[in-house]
Amino acid sequence: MATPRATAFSQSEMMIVAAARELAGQRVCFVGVGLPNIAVNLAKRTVAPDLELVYEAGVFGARPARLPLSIGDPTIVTGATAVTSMFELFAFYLQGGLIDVGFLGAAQVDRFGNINTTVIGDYDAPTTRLPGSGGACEIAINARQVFIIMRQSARSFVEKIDFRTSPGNLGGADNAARIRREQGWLGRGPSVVVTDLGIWHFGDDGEMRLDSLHPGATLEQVRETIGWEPRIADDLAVTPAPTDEELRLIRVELDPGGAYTK
Amino acid sequence: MATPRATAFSQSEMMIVAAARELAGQRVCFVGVGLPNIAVNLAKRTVAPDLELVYEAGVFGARPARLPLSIGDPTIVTGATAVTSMFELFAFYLQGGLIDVGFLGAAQVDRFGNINTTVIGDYDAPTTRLPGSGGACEIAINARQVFIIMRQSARSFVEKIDFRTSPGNLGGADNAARIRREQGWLGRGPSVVVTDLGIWHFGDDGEMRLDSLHPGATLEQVRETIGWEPRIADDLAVTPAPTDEELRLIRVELDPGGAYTK
Amino acid sequence: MPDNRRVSTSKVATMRDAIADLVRDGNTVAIEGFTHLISFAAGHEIIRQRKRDLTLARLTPDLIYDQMVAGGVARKLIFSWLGNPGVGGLNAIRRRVEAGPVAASGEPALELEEYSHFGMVGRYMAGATNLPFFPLRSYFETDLPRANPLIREIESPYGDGTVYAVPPLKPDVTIIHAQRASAAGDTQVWGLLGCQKEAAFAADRLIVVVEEVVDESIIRADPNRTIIPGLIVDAVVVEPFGAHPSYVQGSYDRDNRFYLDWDPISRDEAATQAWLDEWVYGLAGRAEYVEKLGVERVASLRPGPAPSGVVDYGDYR
Amino acid sequence: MPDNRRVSTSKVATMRDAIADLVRDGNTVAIEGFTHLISFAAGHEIIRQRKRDLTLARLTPDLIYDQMVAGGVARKLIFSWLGNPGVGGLNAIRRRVEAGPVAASGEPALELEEYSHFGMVGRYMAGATNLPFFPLRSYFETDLPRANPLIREIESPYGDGTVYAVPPLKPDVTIIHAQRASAAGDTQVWGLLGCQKEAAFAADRLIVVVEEVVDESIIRADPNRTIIPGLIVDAVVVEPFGAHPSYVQGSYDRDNRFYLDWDPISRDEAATQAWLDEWVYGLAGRAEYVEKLGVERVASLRPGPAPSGVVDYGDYR
Repeated sequence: MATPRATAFSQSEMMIVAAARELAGQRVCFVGVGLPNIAVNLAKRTVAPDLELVYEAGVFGARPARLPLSIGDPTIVTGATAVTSMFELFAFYLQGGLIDVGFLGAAQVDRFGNINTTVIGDYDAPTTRLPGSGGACEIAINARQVFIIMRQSARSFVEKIDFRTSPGNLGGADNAARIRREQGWLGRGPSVVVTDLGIWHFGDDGEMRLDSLHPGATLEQVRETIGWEPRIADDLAVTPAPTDEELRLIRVELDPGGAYTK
Repeated sequence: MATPRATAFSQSEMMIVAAARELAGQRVCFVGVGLPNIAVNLAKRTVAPDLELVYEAGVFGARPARLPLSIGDPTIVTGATAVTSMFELFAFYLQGGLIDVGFLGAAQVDRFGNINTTVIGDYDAPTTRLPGSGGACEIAINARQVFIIMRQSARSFVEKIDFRTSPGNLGGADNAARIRREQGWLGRGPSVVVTDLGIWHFGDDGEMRLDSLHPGATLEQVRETIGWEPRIADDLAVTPAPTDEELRLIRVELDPGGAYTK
Repeated sequence: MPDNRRVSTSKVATMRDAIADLVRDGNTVAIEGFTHLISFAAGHEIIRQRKRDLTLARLTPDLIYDQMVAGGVARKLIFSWLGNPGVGGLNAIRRRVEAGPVAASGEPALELEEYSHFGMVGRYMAGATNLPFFPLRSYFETDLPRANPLIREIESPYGDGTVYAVPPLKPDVTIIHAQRASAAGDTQVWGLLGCQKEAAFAADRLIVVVEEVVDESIIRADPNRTIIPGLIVDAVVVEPFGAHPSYVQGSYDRDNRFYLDWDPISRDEAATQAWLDEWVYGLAGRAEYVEKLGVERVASLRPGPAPSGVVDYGDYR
Repeated sequence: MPDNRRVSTSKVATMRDAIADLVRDGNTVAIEGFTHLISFAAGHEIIRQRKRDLTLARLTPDLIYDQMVAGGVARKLIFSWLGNPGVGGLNAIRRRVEAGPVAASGEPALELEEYSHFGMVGRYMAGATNLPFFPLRSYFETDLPRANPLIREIESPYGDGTVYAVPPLKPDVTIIHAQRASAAGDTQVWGLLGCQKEAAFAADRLIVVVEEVVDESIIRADPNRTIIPGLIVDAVVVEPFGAHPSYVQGSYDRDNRFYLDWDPISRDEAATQAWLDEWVYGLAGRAEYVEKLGVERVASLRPGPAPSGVVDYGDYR
């Protein structure tokens, strides 16, 4: 009996599949558009059928008839369970502690999962002006845990971020846990970083550790795309490749145009 | 040509008519049920056709098909312009400064228009437990001005109220104006007290002054039903009796059962 | 993208089970609804199950808390306006308050913690949004902060003076009545909204009592009408006419006769207990209550139709 | 009780008159709407009338503020997220920010005052409700309070720690787009609500732009759908398709092609100004804009029907 040949897949598809699998057992997810949206919807069809989707724009229980093009696409409203004002969404759902997982992307991240989406360079005279916080800073503080999805590069995985927009594990786990407790945060901070090369979890000291390398990626690539000497798990795994069913769901149902997954 | 004989009327009818006339020129009124409700609706049909009615329960632009039996009667909802949550009603409309006139009743009032609706006797062991503030304390502070409607009696018009639920002119006008300014109140406090015997306005020193005596009422009655030596205007007027049209509106349209006006 | 169906277990329960499972002796319970949608059915079941030592929170305790206090379930009230609206006082409660430290009946006096309406709403708001306080421009120059030391001053960090704060209120159980919900608990209300949403999100456990359970597709056809997501609902109880003698917009009118009748009944302790025997302890639940009320009285409270009209959400695919 | 008709003067005005009368040089202006119901028509009229020195407030400046900044109307932005959603950056704004104190064009750099989404919503909330600050659990351990000293700490009066506060934002003018309003300005919206209500109540003056003016009876048939009362509205402008290229739930879809097209246009200053000449200065108003867009493109954005269903408010008399 011949072993079936694995279907070819892109790095983006691997990222999405890896992020979706991390959602196993989660209940309520704060959804952004793009990769997180596809990952969340893939998880709902595979490892987390009970996942409830909360969109920042004020939608709960969306049932989009097409892939939403923006975070406020009308297709997430029609047929949803509830629509609320942004005040209520942020106050009752997010700050009120109902969100289990929030997704964040970043222009810069450091080893402790602290995130910059505000400026590259000096705040008052930036080299690059980035979008700013949006809801990211309150997601980082109030969502029970945070998943980070972003591609690795020496510009983005940096020793020191230029501006802290959203707090991660601050200067390390002990310090972060104490500060969160003292300030009454609901969030426990970042739990996973899914990149195009692998899956990082946060160790007891609050620093990210590469636990799994995606098929085809190398440790050399990992080191080239990161600004500090990365911690690698002793029992480094290889991420199982996307299954045919996962790829079918992405390609046929979730992103038939390949807008996010090429 | 014979002078037409005036139609007989009750003290309650006179109170309602006097209160309605005071609303001339006003724009937005916070409505309670009972006498204020009838007064406001009479004003809208006579001296203040542009009056906008805001009900504490969360209704703006009510068009009741019958006399509402309670502040939350379903008839004030059907056909209204807007329904809001109580948070929005109190926060956006009242605290936000949109209310020109709020009506208050009272178990006790003092010469400066300070009001008690909480307890008679000691707070911790009251002789009579009254309803409490409800929205009264915030109406007194945030409505641009306050109209008080209540019957006079020695038990209710007292030298010293047992509990200050809603602030009036505090210890006098100068003091009250300074405190309101310093604390940033939107309200200028009480402007009129309409009773079954007459109409009181507040003088420059913040004390109520009898400016008009209702037809049939005497100064002796006024003094018997008040706990301090009342101030009487030099040019004390006699309140013009209700017109036939005012009485018709009350009896035929606003309170055909005579529930509030007997 | 094809159907994205949520796998949701039904939360539909009987009133008996919902109260037995979710309301525990000593709990803080909020049955909310400002004049509209007051769950008398839940209040009666709490009396019937002889719950004890409850702290009852509600802006306007109304007849339902007067009955519950008469039934001996409460040790404390948190409120802003204590009365029978349009009629007078709440007599069972007043007997437990005016008697001083120990009531004539031997029961301890009811503890009172009082605010203004906006103060109570602010407390639920702080509870629902995980804030340590809610600021408001009430209470200036009144005796209320002296009567209730939980009402405190707070200074603006912008140097422009002081306002007042109230602390969060997080009921152990909130109970609301609504026109309709799906079996998963997605709940829609129209007419007066009171502070049900705030009280619901503030609660640890939430019971939604409805006139009818509807198919999820009816909820999803008008998502702006949803005030509470099934996510925070622990039980959906179907109890038609469960808000009587208060009312449900579009379904039935307030039964004003009962509000008037309650005044003389409640002035007399024996008459009050006899009423509880007849209408609460003596009945298995709301269905028997409605039957006892009689078809004529129920029919007399039905309004004529006043349809909302339809809006179009648009089908985007 | 018979009819209780309100005597209300119509507030219907042309966009030209509304902007000319209500928006003044130096004003703080908020055109709100989170992805949905963005009044591009009002933004274009502000450019066309060459208003100057405006402070523009908005959670997500989006393409409309990029165009307004390119048109030279703004000296400052108050915002929480600066981008072309799903596409990239806002290039005209970035040119005025990244150039340092004085932009290459000779224009002064755009002043930025930034918050998070909830911080902006809290600012409108404080403005709408006359609070000196709004408290929230954001900003802990971030650089935002250092970048913006108006974000301040505030201690709970209950001894349980510190949260952050934002100050009230009270725009001189707020402009919102809605599905419908009466001539008196009573405004109904469905779909995403953003923070339009808060921004509207916070404003000194309010312009409501609608797809259609409807008879008061349609508003009154469904009062829970009303988000803004005519009481606070200064002008009602009827401007069908006035939110294009953003969208109106049930009326038209977001024109994503334009969001993509704007990226290369806005990267080039000359192309940007040419676009403004062609689509803003060169047109008298929105009707000409829609005509220029063409019937085919407009038709391609219309969704199929998805009716809300009807609820019954009940006729109580």
